[in-house]
Amino acid sequence: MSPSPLLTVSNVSLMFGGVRALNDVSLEVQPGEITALIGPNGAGKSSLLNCISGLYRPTQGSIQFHSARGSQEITTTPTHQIAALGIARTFQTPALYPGLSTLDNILTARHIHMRQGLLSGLLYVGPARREEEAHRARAEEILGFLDLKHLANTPAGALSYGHRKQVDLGRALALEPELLLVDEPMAGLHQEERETLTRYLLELHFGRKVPIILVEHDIQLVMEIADHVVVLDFGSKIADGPAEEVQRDAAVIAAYLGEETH
Amino acid sequence: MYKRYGLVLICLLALLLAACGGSTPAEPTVLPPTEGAAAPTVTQELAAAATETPEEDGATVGPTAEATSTVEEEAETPTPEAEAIDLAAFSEPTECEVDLTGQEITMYHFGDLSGAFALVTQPLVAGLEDAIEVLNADGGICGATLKQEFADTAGRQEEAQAIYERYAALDPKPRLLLLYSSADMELLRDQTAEDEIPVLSAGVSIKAVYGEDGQSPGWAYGTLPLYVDQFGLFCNWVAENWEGEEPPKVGHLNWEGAFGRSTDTPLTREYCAAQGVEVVGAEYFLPGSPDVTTQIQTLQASGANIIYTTALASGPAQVLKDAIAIGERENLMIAGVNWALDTTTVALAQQAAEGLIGPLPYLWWDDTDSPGIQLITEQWTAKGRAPDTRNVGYIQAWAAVDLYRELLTRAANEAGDLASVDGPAIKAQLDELQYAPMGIVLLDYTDGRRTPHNARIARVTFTDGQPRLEALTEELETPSLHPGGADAP
Amino acid sequence: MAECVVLGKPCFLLAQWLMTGVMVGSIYSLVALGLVLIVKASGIFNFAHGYLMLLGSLFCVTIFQALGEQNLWLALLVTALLMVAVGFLIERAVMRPLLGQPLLTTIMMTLALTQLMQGLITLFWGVSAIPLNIFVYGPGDMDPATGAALTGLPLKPLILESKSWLGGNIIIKQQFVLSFLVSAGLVLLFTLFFRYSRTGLVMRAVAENPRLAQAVGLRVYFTLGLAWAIAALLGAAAGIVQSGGSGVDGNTIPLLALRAFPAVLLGGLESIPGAILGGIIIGVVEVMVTGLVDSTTGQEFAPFLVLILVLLIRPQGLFGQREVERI
Amino acid sequence: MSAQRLSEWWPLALAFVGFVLLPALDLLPTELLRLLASIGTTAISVMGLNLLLGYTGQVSLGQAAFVMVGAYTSAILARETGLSFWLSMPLAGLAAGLVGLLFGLPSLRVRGFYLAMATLAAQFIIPWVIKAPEKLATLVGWLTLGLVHPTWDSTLTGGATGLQVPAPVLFGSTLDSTRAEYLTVLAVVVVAFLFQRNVVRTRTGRALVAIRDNERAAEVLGIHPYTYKLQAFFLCALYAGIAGALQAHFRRSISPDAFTLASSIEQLGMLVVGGAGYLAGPLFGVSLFRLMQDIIVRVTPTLREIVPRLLPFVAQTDVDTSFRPLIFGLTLMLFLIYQPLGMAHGVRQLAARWRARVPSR
Repeated sequence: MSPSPLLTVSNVSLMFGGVRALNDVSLEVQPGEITALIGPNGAGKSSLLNCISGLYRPTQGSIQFHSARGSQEITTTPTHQIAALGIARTFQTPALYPGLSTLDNILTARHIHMRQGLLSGLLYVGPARREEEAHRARAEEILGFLDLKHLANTPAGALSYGHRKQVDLGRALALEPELLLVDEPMAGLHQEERETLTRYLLELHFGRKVPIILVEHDIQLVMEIADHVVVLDFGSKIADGPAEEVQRDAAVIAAYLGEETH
Repeated sequence: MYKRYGLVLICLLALLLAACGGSTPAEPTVLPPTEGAAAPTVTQELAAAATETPEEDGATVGPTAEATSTVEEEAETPTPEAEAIDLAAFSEPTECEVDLTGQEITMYHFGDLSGAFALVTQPLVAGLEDAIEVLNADGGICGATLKQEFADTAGRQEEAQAIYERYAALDPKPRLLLLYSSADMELLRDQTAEDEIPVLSAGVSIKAVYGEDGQSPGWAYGTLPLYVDQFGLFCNWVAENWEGEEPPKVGHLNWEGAFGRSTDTPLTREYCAAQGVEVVGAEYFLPGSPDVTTQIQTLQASGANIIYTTALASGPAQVLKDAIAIGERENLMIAGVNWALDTTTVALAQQAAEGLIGPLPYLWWDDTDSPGIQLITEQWTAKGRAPDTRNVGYIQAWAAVDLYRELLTRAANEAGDLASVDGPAIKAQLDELQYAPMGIVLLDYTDGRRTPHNARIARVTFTDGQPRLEALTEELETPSLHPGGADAP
Repeated sequence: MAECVVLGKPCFLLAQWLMTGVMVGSIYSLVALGLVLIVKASGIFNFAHGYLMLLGSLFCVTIFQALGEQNLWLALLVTALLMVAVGFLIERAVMRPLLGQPLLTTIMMTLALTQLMQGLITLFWGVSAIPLNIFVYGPGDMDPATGAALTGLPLKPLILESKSWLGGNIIIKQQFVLSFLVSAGLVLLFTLFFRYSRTGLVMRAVAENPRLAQAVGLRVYFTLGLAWAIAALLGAAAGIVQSGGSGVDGNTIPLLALRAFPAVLLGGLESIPGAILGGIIIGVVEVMVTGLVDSTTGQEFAPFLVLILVLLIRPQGLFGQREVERI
Repeated sequence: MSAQRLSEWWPLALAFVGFVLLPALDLLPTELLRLLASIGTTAISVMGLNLLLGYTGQVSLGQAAFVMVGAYTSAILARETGLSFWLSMPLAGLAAGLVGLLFGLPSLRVRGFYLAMATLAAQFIIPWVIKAPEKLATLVGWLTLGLVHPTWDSTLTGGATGLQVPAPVLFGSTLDSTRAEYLTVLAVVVVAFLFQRNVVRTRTGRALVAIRDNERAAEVLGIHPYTYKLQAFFLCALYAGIAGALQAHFRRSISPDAFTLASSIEQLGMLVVGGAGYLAGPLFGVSLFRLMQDIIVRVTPTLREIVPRLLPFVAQTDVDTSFRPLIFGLTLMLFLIYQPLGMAHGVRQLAARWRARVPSR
């Protein structure tokens, strides 16, 4: 293992009322790798993702993020600050802003990179205008990467589900993240859409070296693209290692793969 | 599909309400008319209205014309009993020297017809309608037909402003405007002065009539004694007639708002103290507050044995009922501003209103000697008006119409025609007015005072279960207690 | 005898204000109960509650007078039936088309309902104030006009003898005793209803997720209609208790409903005991501040200050459950 | 140019026409100018509400109270310091904005109608303070344990009776004509509209919409919801304050009874009917309701004749009194059921349908 992980999750537990959603989970994410989180429904995959992105506060344990700007404890950091540190995420059901155009949806994610405030926004002259235009160009670039330029002015509410998933990804990219959390990107997509999205993920991984935590049900996809797989079951980690290794793990087969194949 | 039914059901709701509520507006359980006039049922009222309506448009024949002529006679030759009220001396109408036949005069007025003042103002509108009908049947103003135009502000200042602007923009501008509430008058006083439209205001806070400094009358004329003057008169009366063992001490218990806050000023406190009547405190309550017992007890704790309330309708009713409900009625004299002494209070408080006391600056329905009141009662009965219109508003309306006639007649006589009678011309007449419209209230603006300055002290009593306002005094001169007023300490 | 004085006020007055506060609070509680019930059963915060109160008291007074002011119980029964009908109508006509719409839309709809009801009430009853003779001047008073005994409760205070130890007696308005008893009875009734009756359980399920409830075969529309009917009934109850004191005045009753809103939030929005306790606390705060500081501060400021404090410190209210938001 | 752009630009075009027609203003009836000025003043306040409700998704029941803060601030500045209206107006906006910020504080922890309740509190507390500032002074004294003893009293605010306010002065001439009022209001409306548009289409605006549509997702993008909600409250109240200042100086009299909850609710209704979340929404909504009111007033004499004949139980004086809330309520209901996105949305749909037709020709 590499000596300097990007993200360290140590002994995280999460309680909802009396229900234990996560139980003493620890894992490490290495820079430049795709880490996959798998497990049956209700195993706690999304809960863990939510803990990392700050939407849930772990009941116990800690999460550390070691970015280029230094290490930081982010266990109790507010969500928006975690985003500002460079952790972006997508949602299982894309949470786009239906009233805004595709381009504006992407631009929304440029928020942390922009400086203009209320007053300069009101006046919209000089630097404010230049900044706005620069970021608009950047957003268009991302749309170009996702081949969505033709939809730039379409309201997000009018997009197809597949396109919405892409825009959601694009929006996460617009943050220029140091770590990207992708929550079940393939859920609800056709084969063709899956292939497109997989292509973008791989392109991100190989082209831009963006480290990714991927929560996914599609075992085949996970085994194909993940460098490192973590298996959760009933909130506990039952396996952790390179894809091939995990695939052979007896406990995983019993708890998860066995269940999947019957 | 449910959307399709939405409208239908709203209509059904309306019909249900109609079925339940429509047929019985306020039965006349509280205040049947005095002199054996049978309480009109709703159906009679409608039947009457239905038969009368076509005749209205026609000639000046019919019962209304008769009724008017009687009164004209009586007004011109006062009966011996009427001499007891010196108001009658000022109620001689001016003769016409011009013929305005064929012309039309519009009486503009607006105010809160659906908010907190509605109970007083709605009967006012009804009264204006009846009075104008009678006036027109009797030949109008030197032949010109009078009509009214009014609007409802729902007690909202934005509305009052908008309506005023609409009226002020008319060509020709209204010659005279009638407003009901202090708040509206306060809002519009500068604007009316600028537009040169004189205003008769039934709301008589100091600021409404005399402006912010209390000394700038502008174009506003009150139709009642200032609320502070009324209270001053009350203090005078208490000073002379107090029989309690402890010295008289007044606690104010008023509605929150411009109206409620208009009575208690440093000047009235000082004036009353000089008469030997101490004001020991002022408490306020919001319309809709379920309880005023705490305020009553607080005032009592500071020594008050008199509660003076500047509120109307449910306000005084609640004060009266709460005083009884805590068993303190016998220990307190409860008094109020003229509006508190109104029918609506008695209707709501019923027997609990017994003994409510206060200044009464106009004749009342019970002053059956007065020809003016006789006419009004007669017309009220003939028109089949609902019992809840038998209040101060209805009386004031008749007075206002008579005043309108008088002012326009005088101004037209002077000018020779109607066209040159404008706001300033009416103001000139108002400034030297000394007239008691219908013999009901003496409007005397000759000494520079912008409000009437006499009233009686009256009390609510029940005889044979019928409420009436019993006058305890003759007409008395009120002090003048606005800043700069003659009696201001 | 040494006068008992605390905070510069005689003890019996302080005790009196505390008692008055509880009793005034019981009226707020009654109003709050109607508001809470509709939140609990359909998730809607009903700004039109004040007009349900007004409508209820107008129905009651109109029928009471039509019956010659002789039979209050029959008038109350007929009023109750009419209010049930009104409740179902409101659900059917204006709330059902909004099922599944955002919260804001339903808030706006109840505000629109306020205007509509105000208009309709003015159209049919005018703006007159009407006495409702639940409380009459003295015990056994005769109506001097007819000679008939006046029906209704005598307007006589209950006096708690406390002169010997507090320096004065404590006096309670009968209207408040009535509202207190009505509130207490209704609270018991609805607590049992929600806990034990099947309809109560269905109501909770419907409020949670109407679409899901529909899918599993619950009678969603009927249940929501019933919730509105109950809210309308409670509105009428509060309206009648209040009008019994000061008469049916179309301008003041809807204002009273607004003043109960802090009570609802203080109680925790969905909690029946919360509504009651919230109402009483607001009542006590209002009356104590009225007594100790002054009446405007007590009525306009204090209840809303409590409201702001609740929102800042404990937004879920006294009895509300803090919701765990799951994504 | 898309239909969206068009529907957002037309008010500007209209404003342009309004100015160009300047020399022709004298030909227009004063009544019309006053109506337009009144629409404009209300629209400014509703634009603020639009930023809060339409773009940020937060409800306010206290807009009239914030208008009140603006009106009083400007009036007091003008009276006490003789400050020019052109300075006191923005200061009034600022003061109202800060007060709005204060009442927006609970938005940290509560949403939906909990927040509506906080603003309802504003609707009660603000008039209380204005009627009796000495009570606030006492309160401040208590809270600071006697360290600060402000000496405010009601002579400053005029207490329950309110204040007279001087008319604005521009280059030595007093702006007290309807024409001057119309032009001033028009100018402020145009600036307010441009600001609103700028805010909405830039960083802040996108953050507001992100919070409205999905607060969690907004946080994940690094947007701090609380900061932006507070900004929205500030802007909303700022607009209200500007509207208040205009109202105070052109009406020249203000009283604490004039800023009611009913007016707050009416503004909400106007916004929803006009189209919350659309730039043109406030102008549409305010115009519709003001015109409707105007029409009702104009037909009232006729209604007073007809209605009591059709519905015999209706008193003549109750006709317009009941019709106004009735029609307001019904209009709002119908919009909520059939067009919950408001007039602006309807216009946009029509425009889209129109454009869809064009190529087929």
